[in-house]
Amino acid sequence: MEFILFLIFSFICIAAVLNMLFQKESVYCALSLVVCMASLACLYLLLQAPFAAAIQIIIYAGAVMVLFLFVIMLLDPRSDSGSGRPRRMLFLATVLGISLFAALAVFLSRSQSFLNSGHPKPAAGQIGAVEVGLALFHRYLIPLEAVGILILMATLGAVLLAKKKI
Amino acid sequence: MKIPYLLALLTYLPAAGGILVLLVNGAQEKVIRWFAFLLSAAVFVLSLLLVASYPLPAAGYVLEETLGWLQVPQLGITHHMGVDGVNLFLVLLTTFLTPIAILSSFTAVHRKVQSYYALLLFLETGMLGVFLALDLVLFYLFWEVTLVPMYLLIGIWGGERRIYAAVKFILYTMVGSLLMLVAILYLHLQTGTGSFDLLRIAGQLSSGAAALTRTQELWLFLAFFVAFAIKVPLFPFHTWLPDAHVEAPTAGSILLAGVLLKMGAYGILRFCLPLFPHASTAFAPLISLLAVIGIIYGALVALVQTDMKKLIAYSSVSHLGFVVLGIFSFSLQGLQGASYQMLNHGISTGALFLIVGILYERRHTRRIEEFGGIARSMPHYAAATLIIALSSIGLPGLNGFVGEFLILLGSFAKNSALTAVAVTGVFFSAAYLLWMYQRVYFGPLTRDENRQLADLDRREWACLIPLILMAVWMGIYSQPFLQRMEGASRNILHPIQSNQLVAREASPDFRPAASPKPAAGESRIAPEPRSFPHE
Amino acid sequence: MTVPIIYYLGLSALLFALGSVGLLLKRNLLVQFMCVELMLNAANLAFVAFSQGRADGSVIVFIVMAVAAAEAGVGLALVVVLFRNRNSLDSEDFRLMKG
Amino acid sequence: MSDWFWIIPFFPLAGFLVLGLVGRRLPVAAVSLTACGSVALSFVTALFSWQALLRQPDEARFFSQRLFTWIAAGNFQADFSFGLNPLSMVMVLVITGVGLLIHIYSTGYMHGDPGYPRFFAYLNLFLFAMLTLVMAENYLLLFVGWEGVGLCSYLLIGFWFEKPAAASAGKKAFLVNRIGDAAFLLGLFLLFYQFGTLDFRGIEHALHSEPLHFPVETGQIGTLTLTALLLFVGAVGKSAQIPLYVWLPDAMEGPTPVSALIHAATMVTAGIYLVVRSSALFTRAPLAMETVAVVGMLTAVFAATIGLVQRDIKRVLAYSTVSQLGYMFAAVGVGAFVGGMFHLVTHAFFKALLFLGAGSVIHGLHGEQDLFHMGNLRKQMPRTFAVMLVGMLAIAGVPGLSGFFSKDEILWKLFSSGHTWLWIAGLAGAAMTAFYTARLILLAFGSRPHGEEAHGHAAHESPAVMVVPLVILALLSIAAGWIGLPAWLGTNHLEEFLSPALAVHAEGAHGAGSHSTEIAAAALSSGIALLGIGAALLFYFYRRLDPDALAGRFPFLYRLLRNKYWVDELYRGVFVQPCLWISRRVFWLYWDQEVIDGLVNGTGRILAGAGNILRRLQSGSVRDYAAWLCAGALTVLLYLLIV
Repeated sequence: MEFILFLIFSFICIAAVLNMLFQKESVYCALSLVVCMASLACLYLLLQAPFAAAIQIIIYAGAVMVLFLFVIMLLDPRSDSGSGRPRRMLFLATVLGISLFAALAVFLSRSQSFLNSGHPKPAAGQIGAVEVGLALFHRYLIPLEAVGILILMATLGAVLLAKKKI
Repeated sequence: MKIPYLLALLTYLPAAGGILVLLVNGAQEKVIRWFAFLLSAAVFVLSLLLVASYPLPAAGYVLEETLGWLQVPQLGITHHMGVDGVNLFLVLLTTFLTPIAILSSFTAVHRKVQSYYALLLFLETGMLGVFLALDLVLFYLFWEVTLVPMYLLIGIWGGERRIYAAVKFILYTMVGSLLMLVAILYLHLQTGTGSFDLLRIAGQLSSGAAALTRTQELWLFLAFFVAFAIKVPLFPFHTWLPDAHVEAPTAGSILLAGVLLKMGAYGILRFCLPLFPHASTAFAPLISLLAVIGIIYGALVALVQTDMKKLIAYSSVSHLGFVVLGIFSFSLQGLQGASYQMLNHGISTGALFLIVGILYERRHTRRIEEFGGIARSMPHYAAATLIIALSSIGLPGLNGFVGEFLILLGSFAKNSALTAVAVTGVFFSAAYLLWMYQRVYFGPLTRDENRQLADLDRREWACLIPLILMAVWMGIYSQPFLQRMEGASRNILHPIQSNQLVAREASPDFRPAASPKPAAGESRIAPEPRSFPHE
Repeated sequence: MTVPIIYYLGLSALLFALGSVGLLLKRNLLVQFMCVELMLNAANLAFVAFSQGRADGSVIVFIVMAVAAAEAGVGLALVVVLFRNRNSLDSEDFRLMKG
Repeated sequence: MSDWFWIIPFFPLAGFLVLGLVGRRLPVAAVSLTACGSVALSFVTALFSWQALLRQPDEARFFSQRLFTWIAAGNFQADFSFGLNPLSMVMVLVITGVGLLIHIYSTGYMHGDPGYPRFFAYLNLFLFAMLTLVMAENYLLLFVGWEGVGLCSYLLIGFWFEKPAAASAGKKAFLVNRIGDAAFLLGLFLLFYQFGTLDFRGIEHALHSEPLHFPVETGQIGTLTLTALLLFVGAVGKSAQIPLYVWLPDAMEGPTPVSALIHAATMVTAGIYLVVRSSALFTRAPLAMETVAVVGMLTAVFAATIGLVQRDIKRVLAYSTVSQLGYMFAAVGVGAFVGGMFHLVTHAFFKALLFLGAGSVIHGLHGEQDLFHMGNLRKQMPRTFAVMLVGMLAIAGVPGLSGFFSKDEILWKLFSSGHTWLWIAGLAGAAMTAFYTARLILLAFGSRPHGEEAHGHAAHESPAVMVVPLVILALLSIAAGWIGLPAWLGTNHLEEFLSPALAVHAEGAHGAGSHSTEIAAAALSSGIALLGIGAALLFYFYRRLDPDALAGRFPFLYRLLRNKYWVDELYRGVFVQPCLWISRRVFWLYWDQEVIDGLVNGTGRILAGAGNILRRLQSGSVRDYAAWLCAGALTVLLYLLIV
């Protein structure tokens, strides 16, 4: 059962991505990316990580993609006027893509052995907000603070960039 | 009276002067000029003190100085300086030529006078340092220090193609010196003495405590030798010299020809021969061949030059070919002749450049066909040039001959065929100089610009007189120089002869076999002919 | 039975590869941005896949998302500036850095 | 007086220094006084030391004075030391004597020349160098004098340096001498490595005391012969023998007194002095002696043929000098050292006389040197004519005058030592000498044929200061013969004086044949001389035979002689031009510019090129960079996988 769900969602996700790649209109790209992110959220649920799924939907799909759509609407760029990708780039991109995929797959599979060794499997359980909150403020305190500062910087930067007439 | 740290004082005084010149405000050119001149004259007097305190029958290093406070103990670099027969007169040559160079550029240089004289003084420090340093790293340091001022002198105050010439000069020498640096480091590690001191390393090598394998010695010798060969310039590495000389300002080319070229030959004498005797003898035939090619080639190419300075530059290639031939003949006469010829070349070529500079100041051209019949408008100048040209040709009675004769005598025992070819160099040197002299000074006064050229003024005489006097003195009475050099030359030859590398200086093949000592003639014959050479 | 982790990793690799291909193919700056976001998500997926029973995965996801948000913010501001400057979003037009 | 002999060279040196430094400011009279005075002083000292030398016992007949050590390095030692032995005494007397006369003559000849002090400064310097050469105690000091005279001849030939011909003639003289000097140097090295010293007496002593170590190298080129040959090449360069004679005829560009002093009496004889001084060495190398004789006689005949057709009065005398020198070398080559020296002395007198006479003719005609533009000077310049006539008769070998005795002695020695071919050539040479000298006198002084206008009428006799030396020289040319009378006439004083200085067994070549054959040979040679003069009379005085017609019949031969066998052009074409071409095209432009500089600049260009290729990577398109980014990531991954 779980496996079928996994197949469905991963299929949706891949379809969305492919659509994004071949879509001319950037708005549709953005939308297809939202669909992809939603399917990923479901996959997180499958992996018993409801908190991750939640933030995925809220932050990614909700905030970031909306921002994208907002910018797309603001700038209203004409459709991707790609005058046909140069033959060379297309070929290069596909070759790179395939070899990247193969390398990653082999690489990740090789890490399989790492998984089985050591690390006793902890008790299966949902990783909800409680576990994540505990982990955040115990073991990952410093990264948290760092991320906080990072976001502050980002917003300041964004404000400055957009305001000043360059 | 013994001045403490005389050598260090001698080396760094010009640099201090240079800094002082930089501090003075640039406007008062007159003050700067005279200060620079008087300072370099003072340094010359100081170096005379050095000679005075030099005991005659000196064998090893006479005056050694180690500045205790200026060293890097961890790396074993000490500020160790020393004087012996070989570098004593080179130091004197430097301090003798620099004031003349400075005096000669009083009217020649008008742009950025302040930095010009500061650079000349720094150059003098670099040169003195190279000749006095006994620590390998210190030697290398000063070796690089001389490059920078020379580069700037050529680059800023030079002729039209000065940038190309300056860059070529730097690249050529830099490539060589990098090789040398590698060799110095390898040597330091290999001998494991934990110090860069030449004497200790030489001691280790000769005492066999840290023997180098034959291939190591070969490569180390090559690294050192290439660096010095470029500087000398030996035949294949010489093309930087004509460009550098033609584009350098007068004072620059006087010092470049007079002193910088000697650093290469001095390096061979000081480092290559004592440290790597086996490799030196192995390479001697090849190097002697290159030297002789250099002699003939330099002279022939000088024959067809149209620019006077280029002609003199190629003549330097030819003269220094003699010096290298003398060094690698491994005979006492050859070595003595080589170090004597270094001094001669410094004086005669320095004077030749001075003369071309004087003419350049008046006519702003160095092309030979621009001149003709100068002897009519400038008789004194023509006479002075003739004397110097003759000393450069090697007319007996002037300094050039003594050096060349000893070199050829020394190398004749080792390789008579090669020496026979080298002797033709003597003819060619007369050919190109006299042909130049004839085209410039003799012949009818065709161009009217040459008609009312002013003859030598007092300042120019002041530059030329000391050089002419030295040329005549060293030609007639060479004893004071040769005696002081003898000890050091024997030292240098000792490692080569001691391990039977040179066949025990057996009688060369000309002498019939059984040769009892020639019987002592009656008293009236000139001093009894010496017993046959068998050091 | 739980889905073996290798499938998730495979998916994540695929997404990552597709994201990079998109980055290369797309001329529109914004779309290139999205592809980068997609690659980040692929990474997140791998993280979560690896840390099934533990909280670390989600924490990392959380942090990555924060970074992605910051990056998107600044990136888009830049895109706006670029657009205002050249009123075109085609990455080919921005060749000032040509050597 | 014997211990002050070494002052002789320093008088002219002092003269040179005075004239060189302050000469310009001295009045003309003071200049000529110092110049002639210094030479006179050294001549007087020379006479005194000659007397002192005569009083010395035979075996110790030499003085030696060491001044200081010149060069000493390791076992090589060369001192600045002067010495006098009979041989150098003769040379010193000739040099200072003839030198003094020429100095006096040139005060008149050079009168009014702007470079007057400079001329005498150079002349004094020349005498100093020549005296150093002759009085040196070792070969190295001789070499100093050797090159010193070369320098002075360069300065004096190119004295009127405005004339391009004079300047290049001076350069040519110096360079050709320099070729000889290069060989001389090699000879010195060989000498040093054989004997361990360069002192004359040291070497002679080694040769005498160890005959077994220095065997007479008959037939094979041993090191002794090689040394002798090298020294001879040096002598050939200096004394203008084949093939290095080309500079002497051009040296006539210089003032006439210079030609008289340097290119007739003193400098050119240095080569013979060298060979005679190292006679001990040469006698041990018969092969070398042979070459000396053959080269000498070859030059004698060769130069004589060219002399026959020359138009310039000084060129005729120049070729005659080359020819007479050839005779001296021939004599020395067959072992007649005394004969050679005797001819050297007499030649110095009559050749100086002829040159100075020609000088006074030129002076009278205000610089005219072409024989065919002269004529009937007999009436305008009677004294010069008389004196020149004496000189002509002497050189032709008319019996009674000095030329006859010295040349006859040489011819006799050639004949008696069995070199019959050389003897015959010698006779032919003598005939030609008589002919061209007589031709010179007849053309210059004889009357012009059928009114051919010669501006002889404007000539005026030279002043007394020029004529007096001429007269003295004439007397010497006549009297000099008596010092070396042949055996059948009287004692040969020169021989007695010189014999201790020469190699002991030099006299071995006395040759067979009784007095009668000697007299017959003498008669034959004087007959030949008269024949030559007669032929010249026929051509130019009685005009029975027309020289131009003769030239017409052998056009090629005439042109061959006229152009001096095209030797100058040959040298220029074979040596000078290719050497210049090679050094310009091959060495300088190709090797230096292309090859080495090419290499250096080439590396520079290669680096710049590589830089360019890398530059294209920065294509500016963002996606390219992304692509490189991915590629980089990919390679890292692959590396991790593989390793």
